[in-house]
Amino acid sequence: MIMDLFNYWVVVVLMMSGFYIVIAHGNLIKKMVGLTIFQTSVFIFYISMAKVEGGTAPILAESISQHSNPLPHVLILTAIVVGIATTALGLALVVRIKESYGSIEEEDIQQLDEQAQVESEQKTANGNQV
Amino acid sequence: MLIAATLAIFIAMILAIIRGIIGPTLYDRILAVNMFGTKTVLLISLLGFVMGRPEFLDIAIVYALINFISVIGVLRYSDTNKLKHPPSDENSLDKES
Amino acid sequence: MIDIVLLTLLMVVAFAIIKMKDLFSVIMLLGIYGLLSASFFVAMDAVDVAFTEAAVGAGISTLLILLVITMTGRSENTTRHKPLLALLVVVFTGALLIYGTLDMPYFGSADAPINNHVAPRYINGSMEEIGIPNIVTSVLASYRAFDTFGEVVVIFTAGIGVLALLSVVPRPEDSKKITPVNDSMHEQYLVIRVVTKILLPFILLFALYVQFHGDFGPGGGFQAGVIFSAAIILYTMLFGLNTARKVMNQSVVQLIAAMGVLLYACVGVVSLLNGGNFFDYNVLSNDPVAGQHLGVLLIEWGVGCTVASVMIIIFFSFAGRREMQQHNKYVDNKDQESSL
Amino acid sequence: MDIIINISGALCLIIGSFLCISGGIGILRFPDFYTRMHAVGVTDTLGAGMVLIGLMFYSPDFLIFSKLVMILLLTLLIGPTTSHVLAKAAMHNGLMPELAQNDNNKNMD
Amino acid sequence: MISHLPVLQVIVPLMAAPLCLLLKRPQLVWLFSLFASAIAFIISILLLQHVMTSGVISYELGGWKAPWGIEYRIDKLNAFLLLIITAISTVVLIAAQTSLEKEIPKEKHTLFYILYLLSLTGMLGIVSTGDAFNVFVFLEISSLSAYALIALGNDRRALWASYQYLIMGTIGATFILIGIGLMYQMTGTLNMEDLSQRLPQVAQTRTVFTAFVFVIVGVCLKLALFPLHLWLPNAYAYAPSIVTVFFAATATKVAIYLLIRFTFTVFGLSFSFATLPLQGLFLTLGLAGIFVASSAAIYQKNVKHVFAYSSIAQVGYIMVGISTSTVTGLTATLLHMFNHALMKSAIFLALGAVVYRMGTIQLSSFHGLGRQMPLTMAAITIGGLSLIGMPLTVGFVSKWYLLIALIEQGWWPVAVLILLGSLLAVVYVWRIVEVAYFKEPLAGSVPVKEAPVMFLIPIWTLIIANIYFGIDTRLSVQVAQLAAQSLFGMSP
Repeated sequence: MIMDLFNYWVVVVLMMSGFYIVIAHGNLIKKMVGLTIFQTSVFIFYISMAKVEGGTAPILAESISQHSNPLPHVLILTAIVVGIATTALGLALVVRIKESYGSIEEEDIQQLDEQAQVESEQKTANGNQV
Repeated sequence: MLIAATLAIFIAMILAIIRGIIGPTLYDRILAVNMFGTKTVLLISLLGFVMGRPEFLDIAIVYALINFISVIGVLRYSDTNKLKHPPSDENSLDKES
Repeated sequence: MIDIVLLTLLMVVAFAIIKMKDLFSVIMLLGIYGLLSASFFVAMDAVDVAFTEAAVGAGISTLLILLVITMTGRSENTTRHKPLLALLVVVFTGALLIYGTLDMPYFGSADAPINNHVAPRYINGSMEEIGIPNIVTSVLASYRAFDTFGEVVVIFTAGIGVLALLSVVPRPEDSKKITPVNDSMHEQYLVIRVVTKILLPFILLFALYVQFHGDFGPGGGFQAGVIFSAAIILYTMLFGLNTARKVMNQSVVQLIAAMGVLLYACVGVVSLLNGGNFFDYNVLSNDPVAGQHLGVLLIEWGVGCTVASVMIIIFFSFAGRREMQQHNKYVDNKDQESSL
Repeated sequence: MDIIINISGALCLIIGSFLCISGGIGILRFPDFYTRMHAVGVTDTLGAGMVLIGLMFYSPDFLIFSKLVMILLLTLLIGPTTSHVLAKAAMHNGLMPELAQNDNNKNMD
Repeated sequence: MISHLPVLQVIVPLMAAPLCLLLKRPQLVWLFSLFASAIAFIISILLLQHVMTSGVISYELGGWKAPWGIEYRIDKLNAFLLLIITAISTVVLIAAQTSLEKEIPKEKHTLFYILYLLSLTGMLGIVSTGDAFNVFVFLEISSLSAYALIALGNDRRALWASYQYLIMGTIGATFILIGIGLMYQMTGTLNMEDLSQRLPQVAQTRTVFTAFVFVIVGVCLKLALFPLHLWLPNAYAYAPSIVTVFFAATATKVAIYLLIRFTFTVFGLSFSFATLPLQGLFLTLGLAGIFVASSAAIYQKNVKHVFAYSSIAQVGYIMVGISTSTVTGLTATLLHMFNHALMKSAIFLALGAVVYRMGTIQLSSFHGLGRQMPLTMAAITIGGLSLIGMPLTVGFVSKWYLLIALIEQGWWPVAVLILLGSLLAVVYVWRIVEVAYFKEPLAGSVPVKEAPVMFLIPIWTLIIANIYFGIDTRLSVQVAQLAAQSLFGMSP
């Protein structure tokens, strides 16, 4: 039982390390890296379930009878594309955030936002008095 | 024999990963990645023969090409001012380990 | 056995990535992670996936993140954001997943439900119904063609999104000024320029081979598109963005991206007009198998065109943004000097 | 005939494996970047070449053989090029070999 | 051609998107996308009609039979949602060109329309498909275009909001992917209809339980259920006005549709509500969402924030409706989805008109706006009354059905709490009305004119719909009831 499920457990650990990076780290690029790891681990999980003991790649050839399951492969091909699309868009956002905030640390950005909020409120308060 | 060669490649891969993790300079890491890439090419070729379906060597060709392109990319973009003076790489690692 | 070694290595790399503060090293390790997972896919018989993951995970995405790091700085702040709460969430989620694995069919067992309900039809029917030995391609391009269409639209969306976020209006009068800033590399590296020039036609040819060989071995439109764009990216990195832009005109590339999606959709529309369902290739020709062949060929071209051009659009947008930033800095510095 | 092919293939694989491992040890044990690069650059190209040649002996048909040749050519072209660029970039960005640093220190003393 | 309607519904806006890239000229692109959206709207009306008369439509893509190929499956629930989405999208697009003039640089207009159409496509795809993995693909199409659209807002906080949304959305999508993978592993199929037949055989396994939890959590991230709502207020507040209108009216609805589809159809009623304490969980979170979000709405200075928090509160009402797990409760839920789409789109569109004239959306800039922009402010007021649940507006109808459902179950305390929640809505709507009608314009502020006609037409169309469906409830109630009944497996 342990050996039979060992692969899945390792995959779970991989997923969770990616997930941990996403939610625990403040650096926006590191978050994207975490997201990539998280997604890649899910791909590994899908591909693991497609494996059939004694099977080979799902490409027909003479003299081969047992094939691994092709459907998860197809799904993951799609998911990989979705993953790179998300990464590209996220990185584009990071570049723009760096340009307009001057930082890519979550805490700095939140601080800057709060400051801006306070300032704008002060401004409107002053405006009301005038 | 093929299995033995695969094992040898694995050992070389592990050693490369260790170097990639401990650094200490940027170039050591690039070197490790590069070495890891060539080892992956070999591993894929070997795996094809081990598993009895060697017709998928196309993948190994892609690996070789991508490895080349990414190393060039790394060098191209590590060559800018921002990256030229790494933030005291060795010190930070000393602290960690 | 091989898979356990690979998974262990993956775990080591993942933990190292959590620990590292220097983003540059993180990217190097991410490249290794991509290569390792691709090797794992080969060991799990998923050759097509390995093909794609190598080109995307170890190639394109690493390059993109690198490019972004040069714009944003390479070190991570040491302070962390609520690590305890995060750890709690992660441990809980992980425990739930482990709990879920306990009733799973064992790894590699042939009598698991996934291998007995839907999948056998694909394996047994691929040759008679589609006439293509690569089952992954036949499922991808015919049985589940609509998913693949969705995938093409996703990548198209990403291209448009990146364009909307990062596109800069090019100012022709600036192009001369930019040149001295960015073209420092290829003057130094003569050797690599020569080698690249030798390699480029080979890579492009290989991309075409992958495009056409997808029916018989690992490969297909997506992989071919990525390899093609990787070649263009290589060229851009070594010969400068402006030269590359002259070779690959931006609006033409955008046009090709749109045409790829439209080509894919039109195959569906034509089959609709011929009296079949959407993406029913059987009606494309008198002989169903010939129709399937034609349909698969055409949509693979659609995928290849869109993927290649979107990847090029994305890379050009990032590189163009970087160039603009450098140019602004250059101008700022000059202004400061002149004011002094 | 088969035996000769098998033995020579195995021999090539053994040499290749040995070289790969020694390259790996080299990258780990050598003191500074340039020596490490030397270890990897030299052994890698030869090791990879030997493994690929070894595989060629095992290849069942011509297509696979030619693909292996292609990979070999690529490795031979790409390996030295990257080593060259890497060393040049490191030198250009001011990374000094350890021996040179030692010399400098001695001179200062 | 009528049999191909399900796929045309998705394909028309989808093919329009790359065509827009070829057209280039913003004016032309706007007309073209309006045209595409209108066609989608017409198709959805035809589909609803067809479904009401002759039952479920199943469409096999590629001509492959269901568990092997991908199936489009339109029943009453889907058709109802398709109608909501396409109707709102078409009405909103009318105002798009005028609104964009002020908010987005000229050269990005074309890209904006493409992304808008893609987002529409994604939502339609999620709703029409009968395949679990296809849901994920179209979910990503709609999400990716949503991230880009939100980031087009001209405040820099839009970028940060969009990034947060991207992270949360991708985590949600990946969770759904894990859940689908686990389900697939236990049953060997991806088709929802097939899944619903094969899942009961393995319902007792721990794997299916985990799959269920992952799918539900993933969907709840997308639908901004309290306490997973943190990404929503900023994303809505700083996005371009048109985007806010479109997403506030449709995006959460699509996520709720997914929740209903997975709990009621795929996993089945007995599994969802018997093996898990889902009823109590949804009820508690829904109520907590209503109170926390409504109270937060009261203290906001940015009017878009006020209504964004109100959206989270409305999700709370919807969750309470689902948690009853009775036909009446579900009818109330579906009705509220429809009604909420009508009122929120009207309100946010009116806010867009205010932004167009004033350039800002702070509460302080609303001083005396009741006299300067009477038609726009009247629309906001009527929309606000609808939110509160005044009789003669749509808001009243759905709250009424919700209360009936709760009383049927004998949940008196919950009914009282719902009424209390409505009182909170009175407070936050009143703050805006008070400022607009009973305060003098600020000294030194430039007087503004009424909103342009291109704004007033869609705003008042929606407001009239608000009142019409509040008085003549036959159509909406009938469709919602039939859809709810079909989910419970009753034949109408």
